[in-house]
Amino acid sequence: MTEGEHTEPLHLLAPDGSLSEASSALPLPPQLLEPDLLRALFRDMTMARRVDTEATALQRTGELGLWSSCLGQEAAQVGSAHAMDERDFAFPTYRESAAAWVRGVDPVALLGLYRGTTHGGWVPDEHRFALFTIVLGAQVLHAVGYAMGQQRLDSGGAAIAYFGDGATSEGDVHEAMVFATVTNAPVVFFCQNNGWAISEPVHRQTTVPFTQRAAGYGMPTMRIDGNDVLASLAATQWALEHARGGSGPVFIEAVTYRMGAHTTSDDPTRYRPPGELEYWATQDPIDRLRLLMINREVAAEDFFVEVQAQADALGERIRAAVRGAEDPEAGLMFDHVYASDHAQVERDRQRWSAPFAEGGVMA
Amino acid sequence: MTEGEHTEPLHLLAPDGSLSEASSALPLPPQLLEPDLLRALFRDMTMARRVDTEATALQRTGELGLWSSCLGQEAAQVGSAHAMDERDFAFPTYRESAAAWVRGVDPVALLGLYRGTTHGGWVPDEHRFALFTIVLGAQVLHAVGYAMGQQRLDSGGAAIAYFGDGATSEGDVHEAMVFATVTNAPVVFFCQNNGWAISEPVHRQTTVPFTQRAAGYGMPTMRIDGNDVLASLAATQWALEHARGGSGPVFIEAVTYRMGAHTTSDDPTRYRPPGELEYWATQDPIDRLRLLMINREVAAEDFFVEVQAQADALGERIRAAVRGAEDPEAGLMFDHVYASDHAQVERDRQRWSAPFAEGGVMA
Amino acid sequence: MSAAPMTMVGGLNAGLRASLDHDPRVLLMGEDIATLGGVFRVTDGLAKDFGDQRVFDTPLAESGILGTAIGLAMAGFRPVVEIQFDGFVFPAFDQIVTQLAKHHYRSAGHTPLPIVVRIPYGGGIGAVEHHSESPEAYFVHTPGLRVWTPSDANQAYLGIQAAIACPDPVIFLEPKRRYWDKAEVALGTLSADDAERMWSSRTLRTGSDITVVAYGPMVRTCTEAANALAELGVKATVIDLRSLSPLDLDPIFASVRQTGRCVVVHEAVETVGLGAEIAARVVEECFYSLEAPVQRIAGPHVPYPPSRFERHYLPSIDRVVAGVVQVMAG
Amino acid sequence: MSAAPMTMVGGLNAGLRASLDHDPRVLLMGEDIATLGGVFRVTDGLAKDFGDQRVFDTPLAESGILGTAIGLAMAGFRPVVEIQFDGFVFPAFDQIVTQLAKHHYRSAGHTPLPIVVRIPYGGGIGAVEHHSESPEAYFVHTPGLRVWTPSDANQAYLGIQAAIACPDPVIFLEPKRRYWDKAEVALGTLSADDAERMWSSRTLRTGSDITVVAYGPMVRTCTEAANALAELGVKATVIDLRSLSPLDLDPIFASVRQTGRCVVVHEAVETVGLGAEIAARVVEECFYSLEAPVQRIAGPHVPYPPSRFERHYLPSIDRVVAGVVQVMAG
Ligand SMILES: Cc1ncc(C[n+]2csc(CCOP(=O)(O)OP(=O)(O)O)c2C)c(N)n1
Ligand SMILES: Cc1ncc(C[n+]2csc(CCOP(=O)(O)OP(=O)(O)O)c2C)c(N)n1
Ligand SMILES: [Mg+2]
Ligand SMILES: [Mg+2]
Repeated sequence: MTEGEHTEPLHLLAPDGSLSEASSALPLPPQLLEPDLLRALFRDMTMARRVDTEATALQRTGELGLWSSCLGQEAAQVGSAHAMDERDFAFPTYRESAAAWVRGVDPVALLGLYRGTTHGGWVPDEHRFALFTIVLGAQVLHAVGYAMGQQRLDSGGAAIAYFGDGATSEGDVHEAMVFATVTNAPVVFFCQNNGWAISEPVHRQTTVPFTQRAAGYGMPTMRIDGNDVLASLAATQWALEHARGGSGPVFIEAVTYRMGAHTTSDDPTRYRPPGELEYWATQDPIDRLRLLMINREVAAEDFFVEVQAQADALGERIRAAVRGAEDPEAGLMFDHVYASDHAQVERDRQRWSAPFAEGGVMA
Repeated sequence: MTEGEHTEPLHLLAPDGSLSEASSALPLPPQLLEPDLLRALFRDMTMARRVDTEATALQRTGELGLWSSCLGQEAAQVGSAHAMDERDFAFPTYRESAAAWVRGVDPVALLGLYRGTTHGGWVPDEHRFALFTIVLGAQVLHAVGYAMGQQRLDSGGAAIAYFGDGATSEGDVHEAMVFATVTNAPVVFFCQNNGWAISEPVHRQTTVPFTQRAAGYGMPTMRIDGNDVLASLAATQWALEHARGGSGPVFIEAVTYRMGAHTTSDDPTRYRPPGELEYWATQDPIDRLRLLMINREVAAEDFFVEVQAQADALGERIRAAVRGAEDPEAGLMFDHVYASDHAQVERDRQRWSAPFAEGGVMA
Repeated sequence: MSAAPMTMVGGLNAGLRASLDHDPRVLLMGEDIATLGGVFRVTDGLAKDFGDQRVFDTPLAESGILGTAIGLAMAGFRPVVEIQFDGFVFPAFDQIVTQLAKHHYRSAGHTPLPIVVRIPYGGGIGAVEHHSESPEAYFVHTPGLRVWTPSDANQAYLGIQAAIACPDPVIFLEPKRRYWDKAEVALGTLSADDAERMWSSRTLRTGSDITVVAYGPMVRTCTEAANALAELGVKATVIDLRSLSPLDLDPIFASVRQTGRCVVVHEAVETVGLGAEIAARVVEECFYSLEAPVQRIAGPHVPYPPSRFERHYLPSIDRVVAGVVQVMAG
Repeated sequence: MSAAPMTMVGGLNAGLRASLDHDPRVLLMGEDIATLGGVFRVTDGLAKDFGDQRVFDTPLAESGILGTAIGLAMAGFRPVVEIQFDGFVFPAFDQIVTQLAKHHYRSAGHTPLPIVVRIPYGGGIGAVEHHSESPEAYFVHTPGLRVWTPSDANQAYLGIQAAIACPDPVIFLEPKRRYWDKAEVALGTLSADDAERMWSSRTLRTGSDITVVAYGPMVRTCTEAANALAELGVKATVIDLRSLSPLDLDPIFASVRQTGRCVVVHEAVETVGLGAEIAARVVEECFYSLEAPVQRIAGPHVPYPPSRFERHYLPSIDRVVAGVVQVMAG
């Protein structure tokens, strides 16, 4: 795989389900076509999409305060997360619900964040998947620091930092690339360029591909079709191996599209140009994998029916769990501000007890 | 002039005083060899160096709290500042005393900053030269904003931002390049890579030339010999014209060397490798211009004697003015916090008057 | 001068429009403010009407927004910057504290920076993390900044124009949970005197028993609490600070000298919050008139919690009433 | 346990060395801390002795320093970060306020971030702009952070070890004008109990007339002022807070209940400074014992001025004495 920019994103799996010619820029390791793997990728993308649909519906009925959909970005996330091994650690934004699914985070736990019962929801170390981070770019530095830690522990593990096209403008992403290249840290920068940062199109953040900018720091880059789960997996596998092997950071730009609104609070009709959504609908990541699997006879109708049933069951479970969730007790608000006792917190815990335990009318 | 990186910095004037072959990457406009201009460049570099020597001496005798010397960087600063026309505006760090000299800032006013009588010292608009900025990188954004303003005013003017190699790591410098490229702002990024950021060598900030990083944003770059005043002038002229003409930002890396300590508080013997200073002494910017002028018979001994006398007179004037300077009146401390009256400031002005006007024993 | 019922969002929009109309140096910049009209639609329609040179979307970089705004101000413009949410002002904190706040001082008055930083702030709308912060204390503690916050649509309409007219940098905090509240807005030109008056506090009702000091989102809470207190026979004076820097405290001192009692209410964390300053000043000035210690009703020493906790976290009408009742007993 | 006279720089160096020796997870990182040993030489010799994987220079990017320290802490390390000067902490403010301070809370206790942020702070050394700031109020107002500051070499030696041992993030403020003051340092291992005790305030002298509260650089100023006051017949209690978050105020309340008078002294700007919090709390707790309003002796509402003004700006011994005398008359 080579350094530098490519105007056309690299791909392995075309929208019509055909495989592209092998290329030196992005080879297709034969294991990627193992039936079990293809089935797993299909199942994960389908389940992730179902989580997404369900969460959107739950927000509409008032069960969630907000939802940030990953619709259309399943391949970028599922492919890259599948490339991780047990030594790696991922640092997501707020949109990586498909990656979270691959990392084994229970969607019900994840929805706690959007329901407003928690700012976290899972134990990062259990899933090797950090908490969602809303402040743009902040987690990219955490990934680099974590990677610097792996160098010191000699663990052979790497970090993967997820971030959007918009976030690349933040100073933190720059500082992360400076630290990573200068320390040769084992980290993969995984930028999902989904075309938009809320209402701002990509050209508000850059005039050239993000890979060109990243190459300027002196690291290898790859610009891939982010709706191609095989490209995402192959590129990330290559990048993680590069990083783990001591060859330093890699930057991947996955060119994809946010099929939904920015969040459920957003109204994309105010800014999305006509035809864009329709074009990207023809690029669907799940559809093309389904076609490949049918072409290669890796799966037949019964498989797809089974996955659909699993997705429905998951949807059912999420709906029931979220709807039934009770509000946390008021007193929990005072827990874990510090790891050790802090007089001001304890004083406030006392002051807040009794008369205000039930909360008040807020006006 | 072309985009991209050059491992060997471009130069026009070699250390032995010879002119290099014209090249397409950095042509030598014939006007640059006009005797008057060469004499002016020589005079300015010599005067700037004298300001520097004098300030260092004044710091040693306790008249200044600190001094950050530009010794060795005169060509980078004098050449680039000479490229400015009356529509342009410069945004310096704390080390641009040679550029300040070219912009007509009185060295005595400038030394007020280091003596501790002012945080400013001159009227930026009068010199089209912003106040010194100590917080690394902050002024680079101001330059870009100023340039965005020129677009709106249609003034045809450009901004030039000075910053060091160390400062390039700060998020602000990145955000400045993002804003500049995306808005196509008329701004020249002038990075003086003087080898060090206090005790940190350049490879703590980057593994590749800074021009490679800047090219990643999609703007033309030039990597020049920063000890070559003609290269500095030619490159900056080209860049300013490019910017003024509406073609967007340019990045110049002037490869130079900080011959002195970081500041008078610093002890470079703790980190400077043996031989480095000696090597760079052979690259002196003033010496090589003197040789060129002698070779081309642009100046003879009497000119150099005259400039020396002017420098001595300047030194004398600075010494007398700084030594004789009285401390500002205590009450001035409350002036200009706001442009309009602010009750808390006025209250404090009253409270501070009378008993504490003389200041107290600080312990 | 006509009056119209408007939401605070509408009042801000009208105020920004008036300033854009009135002064060609005024620019609006921020994330999603142009095409989208801002995530709260405060700038809706302004890019269309004033063009993309005066109302424009920036890259997603808050330090860049503030830093380039400073450069634009140096070039003679009056940028009005939007920070999308309270929790996202911190990447710009360095430019605000070390550059914006200090430049007039450093330049000995030669280079004022008339920049307004609009920030939707505070909780109560069920938002996710970083969308409910009350960062005012950081700014009020910083000399060189002015800080202002409206409590209703009319105040917002007038205040934003006063802030833009001001030669100093102004942190303009918009209480997002009041964005959709309606009030009569007195449309029309803001005179220099009117603008000057916006920097003073405002007494909303006068009562002889206790002085309640509030600002921004808590003004409505305190007014409603005062109604409830009246039914309990407690007569409260309610003062809306409006300007948080400078603080206009004389009317508060005058009131406390009569009531002998004072509570200060804000959403922000109590520890080293604005309430501490006001309490300290009231004690300094009214010590011999005070019949009970000044009390603060504010946020606990806890990061803004997940939204299902916010009714416990935020000062509610009940908590203000209870706090006042307690002080009355003191 | 041996005692040795040391400067505060020496005490900090010895404390850092002890922590590096004692816990292999401790790392030191920052600008110029390795080869140079820091611009104040606090880390002198440590890179040589502990190697460049444990003591290392970073790129010049403060947000990057804090952000990568957070990642290192997530990987199990205990980073001790140096910010070169007080005025350069603001580019890191976002990582400190939105990430460092909140992560333990967000992760429901699963991911503590035991990071120490060392910052030389305060004025009095004739430095240029941005090198004399007192930013403590910003941090104390932020739940999730602890804040600690030593007043002498021995406190520094003990305090830095306690801060490193603490599972919470600690902003460790080093009063740079006391860096070269000498004191006896009680070398030796810090037990868990010793470490715990460092989070309490410390009564330095007891006098029945007035309670003087100080911290960091002002402790010496107040002790010397107390000497001068003794000659005037005023007996002052002097309390060194040490921990600014949490505040250990009970000893102050106990003292004020006896003296009836209190002044709080700090260099930072008075407006919404730490003195406001302490004054407010003292009034809340000691209202009926107070014989005069609590007074603050602090910085005026002015950016830290050029150094030739600093003897006017900073609370001097004279200003503390005069302030106390005034309160005694009240
Ligand atoms: C520092 C910061 N500024 C602003 C925001 C508000 N905000 C949330 S998401 C978003 C757009 C991000 O776009 P991008 O990085 O492309 O990610 P995407 O949402 O497209 O996945 C903005 C502006 C934020 N979360 N953090
Ligand atoms: C934000 C910030 N961090 C740290 C410093 C302290 N500091 C002052 S100069 C300097 C080195 C700067 O190096 P470089 O940018 O190469 O400029 P040079 O001094 O070599 O001209 C440092 C770290 C600062 N001024 N601002
Ligand atoms: Mg995006
Ligand atoms: Mg340098």
